Amino acid sequence: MDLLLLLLVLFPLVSALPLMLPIKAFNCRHATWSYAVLSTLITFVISLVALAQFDFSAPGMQFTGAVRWIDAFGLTFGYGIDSISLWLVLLTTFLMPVIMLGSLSAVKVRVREFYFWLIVLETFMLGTFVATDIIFFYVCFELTLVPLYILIGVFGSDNRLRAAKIFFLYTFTGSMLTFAGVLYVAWFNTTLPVNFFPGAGAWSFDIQTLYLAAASMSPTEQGWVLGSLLAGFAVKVPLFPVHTWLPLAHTEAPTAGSVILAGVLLKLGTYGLLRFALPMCPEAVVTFAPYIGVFAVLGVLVTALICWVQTDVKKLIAYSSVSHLGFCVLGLFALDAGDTGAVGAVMYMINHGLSTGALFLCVGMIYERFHTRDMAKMSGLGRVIPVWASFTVFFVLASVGLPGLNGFIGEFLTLLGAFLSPSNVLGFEYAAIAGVGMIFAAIYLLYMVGKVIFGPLKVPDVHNDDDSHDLRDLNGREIITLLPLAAGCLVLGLFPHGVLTSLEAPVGRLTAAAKAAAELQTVYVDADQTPADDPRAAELRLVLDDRPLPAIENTLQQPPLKTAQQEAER
Amino acid sequence: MPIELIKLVPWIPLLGAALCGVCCMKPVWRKAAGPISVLSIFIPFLITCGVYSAAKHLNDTQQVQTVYSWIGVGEFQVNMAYFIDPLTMVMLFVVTGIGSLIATYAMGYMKGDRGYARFFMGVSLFIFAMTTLVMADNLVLLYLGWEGVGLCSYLLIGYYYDKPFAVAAAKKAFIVNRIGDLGFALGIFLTYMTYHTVSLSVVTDMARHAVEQGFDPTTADLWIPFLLMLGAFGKSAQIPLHVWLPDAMAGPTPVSALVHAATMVTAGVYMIARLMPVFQLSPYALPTVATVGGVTALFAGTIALCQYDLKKVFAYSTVSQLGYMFLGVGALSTFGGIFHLFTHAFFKALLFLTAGSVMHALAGQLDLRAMSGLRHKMPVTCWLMFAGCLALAGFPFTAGFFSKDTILAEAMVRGTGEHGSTLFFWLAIMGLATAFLTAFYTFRLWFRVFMGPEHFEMGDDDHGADDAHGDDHGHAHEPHEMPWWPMNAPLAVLAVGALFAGLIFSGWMTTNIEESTAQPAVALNIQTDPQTAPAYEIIAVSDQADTHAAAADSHADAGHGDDHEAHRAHGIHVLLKWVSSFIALLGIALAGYFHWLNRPLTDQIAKRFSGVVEVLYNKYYVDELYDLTIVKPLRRLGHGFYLFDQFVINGLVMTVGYLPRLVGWSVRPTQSGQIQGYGLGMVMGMALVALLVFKWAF
Amino acid sequence: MEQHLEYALYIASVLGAISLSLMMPRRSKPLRFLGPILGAAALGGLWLFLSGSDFWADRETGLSGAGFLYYYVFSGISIAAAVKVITHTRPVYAALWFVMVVLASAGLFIVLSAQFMAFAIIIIYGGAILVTYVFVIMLASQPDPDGQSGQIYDKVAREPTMACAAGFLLLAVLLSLSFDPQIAAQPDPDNSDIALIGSTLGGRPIQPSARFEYDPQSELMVEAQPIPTPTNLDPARLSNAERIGLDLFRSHPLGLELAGVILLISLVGAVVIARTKVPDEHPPAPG
Amino acid sequence: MPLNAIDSLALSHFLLTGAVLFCLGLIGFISRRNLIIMFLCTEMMFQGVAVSLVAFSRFHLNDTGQTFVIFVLTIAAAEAALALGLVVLLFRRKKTLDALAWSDLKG
Repeated sequence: MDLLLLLLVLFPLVSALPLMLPIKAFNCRHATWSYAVLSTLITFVISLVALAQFDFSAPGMQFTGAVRWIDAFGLTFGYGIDSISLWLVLLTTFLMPVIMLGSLSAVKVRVREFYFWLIVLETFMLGTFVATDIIFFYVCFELTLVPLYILIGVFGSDNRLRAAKIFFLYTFTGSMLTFAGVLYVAWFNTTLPVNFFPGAGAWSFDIQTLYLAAASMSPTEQGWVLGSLLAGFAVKVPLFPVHTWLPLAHTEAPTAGSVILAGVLLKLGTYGLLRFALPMCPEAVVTFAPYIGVFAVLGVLVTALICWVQTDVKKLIAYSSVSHLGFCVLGLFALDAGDTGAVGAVMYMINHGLSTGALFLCVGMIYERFHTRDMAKMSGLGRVIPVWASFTVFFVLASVGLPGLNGFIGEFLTLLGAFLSPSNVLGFEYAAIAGVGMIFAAIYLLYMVGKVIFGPLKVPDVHNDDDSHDLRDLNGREIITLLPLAAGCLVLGLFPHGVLTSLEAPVGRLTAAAKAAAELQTVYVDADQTPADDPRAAELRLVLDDRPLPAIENTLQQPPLKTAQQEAER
Repeated sequence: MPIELIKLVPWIPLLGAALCGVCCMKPVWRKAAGPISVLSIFIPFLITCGVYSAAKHLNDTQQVQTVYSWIGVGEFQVNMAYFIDPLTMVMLFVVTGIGSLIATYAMGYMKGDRGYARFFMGVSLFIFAMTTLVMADNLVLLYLGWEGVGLCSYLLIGYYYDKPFAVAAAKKAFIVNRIGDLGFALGIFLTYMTYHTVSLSVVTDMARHAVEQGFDPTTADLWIPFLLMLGAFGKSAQIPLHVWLPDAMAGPTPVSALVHAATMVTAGVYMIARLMPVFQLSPYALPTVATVGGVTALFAGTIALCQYDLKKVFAYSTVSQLGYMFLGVGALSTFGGIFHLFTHAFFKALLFLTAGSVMHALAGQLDLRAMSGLRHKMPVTCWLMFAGCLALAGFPFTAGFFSKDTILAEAMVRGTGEHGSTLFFWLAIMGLATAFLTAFYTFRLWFRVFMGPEHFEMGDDDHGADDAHGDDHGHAHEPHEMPWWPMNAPLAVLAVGALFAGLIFSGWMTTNIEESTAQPAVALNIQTDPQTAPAYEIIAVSDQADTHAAAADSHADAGHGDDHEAHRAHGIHVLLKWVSSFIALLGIALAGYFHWLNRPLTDQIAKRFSGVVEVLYNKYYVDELYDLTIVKPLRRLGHGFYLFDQFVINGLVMTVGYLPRLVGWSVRPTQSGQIQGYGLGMVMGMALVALLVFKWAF
Repeated sequence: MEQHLEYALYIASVLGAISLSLMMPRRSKPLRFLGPILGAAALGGLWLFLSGSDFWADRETGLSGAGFLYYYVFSGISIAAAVKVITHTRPVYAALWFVMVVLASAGLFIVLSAQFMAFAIIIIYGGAILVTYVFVIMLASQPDPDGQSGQIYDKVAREPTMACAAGFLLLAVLLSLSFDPQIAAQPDPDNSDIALIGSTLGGRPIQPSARFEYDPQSELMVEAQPIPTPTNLDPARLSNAERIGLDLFRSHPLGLELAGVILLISLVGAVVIARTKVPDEHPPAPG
Repeated sequence: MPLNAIDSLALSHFLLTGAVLFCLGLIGFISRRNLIIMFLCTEMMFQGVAVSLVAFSRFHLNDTGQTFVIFVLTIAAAEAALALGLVVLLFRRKKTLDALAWSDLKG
């Protein structure tokens, strides 16, 4: 049992506690802030240690361990990371200090609570990414709602209570259904014969076990499970028709909340889809991918056009998140042979976290100065605050998907994946239509840049900390806040090869079953009725039914126990 | 010089851009940005010169210089790798050579401007993107350059960012380019799907092989060129995506010269030339390219006739000349297209820069009607521009004459003879008409500006520079000649190029293009039946050596190995030389008559045909058409979607959210708040439970 | 079980419900006089039915005939008094009627040979608790609003009909359960407290007797016996109070302790509540 | 006379009395508006329970039932002390004993 991840996850929680103790020093805003920055920085260092010790060549989860919880129901806090989790963990730990840095001047009242909840939120986000036990994942997934609910509801802008409530109820309702699906799979596992595979026939929420259990589900059951998973994850992503909570929550949330929401929390949805939906219900994924793809494409286009008519900068960026994550979902469900789409989607998660998070920070800095985000009230700010303008333009370009910056990699790969996707899954038409979203992205983001940064100078009333009314460009702290993000955008744009390569194997393991199902479906409409004499089909069936995952790879010496008995059951 | 040095070519400008960015930070450092930028462009030029000789004798493995692995997922591997062949070298010469000259000029032109360092950062970044574009070994890297130049174009057009029209123009340029880029990206996807690689060298080799083996184009083969073509049309401002280029003149003039005349806009031509075999795979692709090119040439030429804005005239002229280049590559004459690209870079850069000088001298005045007879005030500029005009008009033995002639002749060769295609014949005729128009509008401009009675009105600003304009503040009162260094000296070099590049480099270009991998893979035979759509009958080139042995001016026909054909082609070339010389002279003469000697008559004619003039002046109302059919509906759609989102989708969600509240509301009266009410409920519940458990369960 | 008995129970419950709802304090009280009649008829009818049915004609009930007579008397008094408690419009009278309930219950206890309990409830309920109630009633008494006797909230009950219906529904269910021989509890010899005490005597088993029967005369011999200790205990020779004490301390020591704690807490709580300053929601009118 | 157990029928009679007392107390608690009477009614419910418990005690011939009555008495005493204290408190607050005056939890 490796304690590194445990340390990583628990450190923020433990370090947040002193903030709630009656310590006099924390009554000073700067002291609290410094403590929060330090705490998140240490977490970041711990995650860097994990990166340094991570063995990219080894398959499967690393640094695994488990804390027993309720044995009777097989509940454990199992943890471990593969490279997908690793990069997302790094994204989280990287964003947190940046967010802390950016929050000094944004929050002036109830400072302790603010940083307390932010740091607690980090624990839950990390917990979500390192969980190898689906209940652990789910618990953390739900618990992320609580700190954010408080962050929005207490520290948000005018309409915060309504936004917080809608945010909570919306996502919570969806994830309840997800929980039902998860429970169903776990229950299904208990109905399997005990000697079917290790872990069968008993209560267990271990992801690997549930993968194997789900392999025995009929396509109909898979469809229902997929539906329930989608109910939670699609809301979180958010996929097109269930996105309406996001603009509201983003607009009302404090800057830090927006950044975390866009940077990490939305990725929980796509991460969940990748980690659970694809391997657990491959045949259903293949069946429903075209419809999901339609919604993703619709989301890309419709929300992009909606962005264009916004007057609130933050709302514009919030809607752009919906649009962007449409690409991500498109990539996830591309199921192309080379995993271009899915790898691109993971890359997209990371990139979107960086660039959109940075854009929210930029907007927050403007809001701090003017206490307005109305585009009609400001114009030509490039002249008076050029440093801010440069950063904003940079991040806008990253967001637009300019090659050489990070946004491009994800966008290109997801679209390529969709283009190469088998015709029964997505196909090139999805890529072609979603590609129009690239144009729209340029339209609305440059529209924003043109309105806010360029054009004749128009400055709203300035509100400074010290009641002076002269407009100041970014100070050193704010520059230090944005610089790491800019560097991240540039580095990931120019040197993504390492990340991409490391993602290939784990993503491949997660999509293998769905890809096999897709290929089988192209030949045999009913994947279960494959003739025995087709070697390729047999090979694919093996992949589909055995889910070549680490647990299996390790136990491949034992012949698979799939038997006629099981076939009869199906 | 070791060939590996070529890897440095894009990165030095990038470094320069970064340094310029640093220079932005303090006003004191700003002055350093110009020299840094010029150096960062000039050093790659030197490297290019050094590597040039070595580049001719590369073997296959050396042709691709890999820096590092960029993107890699499974089979999809994209390297930061450069592909070196003579075509690339030619492009590099143009980009870095012309680039350094223009940057040098800009040092003077932008002097004292507030955004001096920002400007040069953009220029250096542009050179990075452009060199990456021309050196890219694969389509994705090319796409990086492609979008990169688009970005720099955006930033540089929007250089005067407090002017709304500049911002709008910049946005328009980027977005229109993006439309093309989408096509390009889809083309890349389809290419990868078809060839399982995006490496240019491999793709062209495979395509050439397919062509040579007698091809049977698949659907993908038919589509790839059309998708890529869309990108080329966007970048090179061809119909229907030409609308951004004239607006792009809102940027500083050196930008117009560098980005929107000499280099970036020719990227489309370069790309088609580079991927010529891929385009040949689709029998409809190249005729489409040629048609669009020819039509654009004529179309833009007519618009240029009636523009009064100095830079707009040159902008439409650029669109028109780019049309020529497309016609050239469309007629399978990569040589013609690239040669024209090469010469065009010289004279169009020269023309823009001299126009910039005029503008600089007149404090931002660009209206032709507000200036006249400036030859005494600005003699050097006058004659430098004259050289450029001659070249653009295709005056015999100037640079433009040779290249334009090659293109028209090639088109005519396609269009005549026993396999002649009527399409190409008419395209050639259109080209000739455009040549006449070109000569006319070019000299209309020159005569208007420099000849006739001296008269000028100063502009209301000095090209956007603010009060920091410093030492040459006085020029706002009287037009004056530009200083030799750093402004007129580079122009002189360009002028020499404009006049003599055709003569000097014709042979050099020929050999280079001959050796380039981008040459057409096959010779073509036009089907005799004029009724059917122009489709090529492909005859495989059996012997590569034949191509090398072929005569320079009819190289494309060499595949025939047919003396008669070669003879016919040679005849057409000679004939075309005469015809186009005559046309150019006629155009110049007419322009002289109407716009120098007898201006009132011109005005009368213009008044009589005011409707036509109006249409031409308003660029055939294409902008308005797009606005009406695309922009406004889209925006309305956006509003509609927003409302839909707010009310329908959100309304549905809220309805679902209100259901529990509704239930709660309906049972709310039961919660009277009186403990006795709850007691009553409890009693009934107890009785019911007792009944259920004890009575009915038994 | 006979269906007749069940129907009789139901009918009696319905009649009781009607009578009580007639008697409850209301604004207008039509047919109020019918209430006691109906109630008495219901109760009496039920008893008559029970005594008249052959269902228990020749059975040894364990209660003598006099015992049954006393039962009817005390039961009737307690029920009637209970009805008065809940229907009387003057709180003081209600409290006094409750004393009557307690006394009648004590009579029932004596019938059941629980002498200690009988006196205990008279002392505790009739004495201590009821006196407290009367105190509070006096403390919280208000001047009559308009010269009439009693407050409006004493004179008008809240939803009496519904309350009667619900209460008698529960009563019907309870009665039908308690008269159902299939469900009714059966005596369990092994559950007698000899076994219970024996099991809690710390490993010193006492010879259990299947039924302890003791002769009241034998109690006279107690003086010749040594003082009972756990070792020589014979429950059959102990008085009711002694046995309860023994049972309390032997079988329910934890419960006893907890009861003590609860009393202490309520003591503290009562003090705290009494000391709480209450903001007056109806400040006296100025001047 | 030896003390013998009563049979189930006699038990039922006592249970009837207990149930009637209990239900009457319940009805009183539910329908009377005077807080003091409401608590008085709860005492009456206790009384009903006590009758039942003692009857069971005789039925089973053990003393646990009676012991429980002692506990019931204890609770009743504690409840009376607290409840009456609260009643006085509430009375001091609103100058009325009407239970309907206290409906702050109204939904």
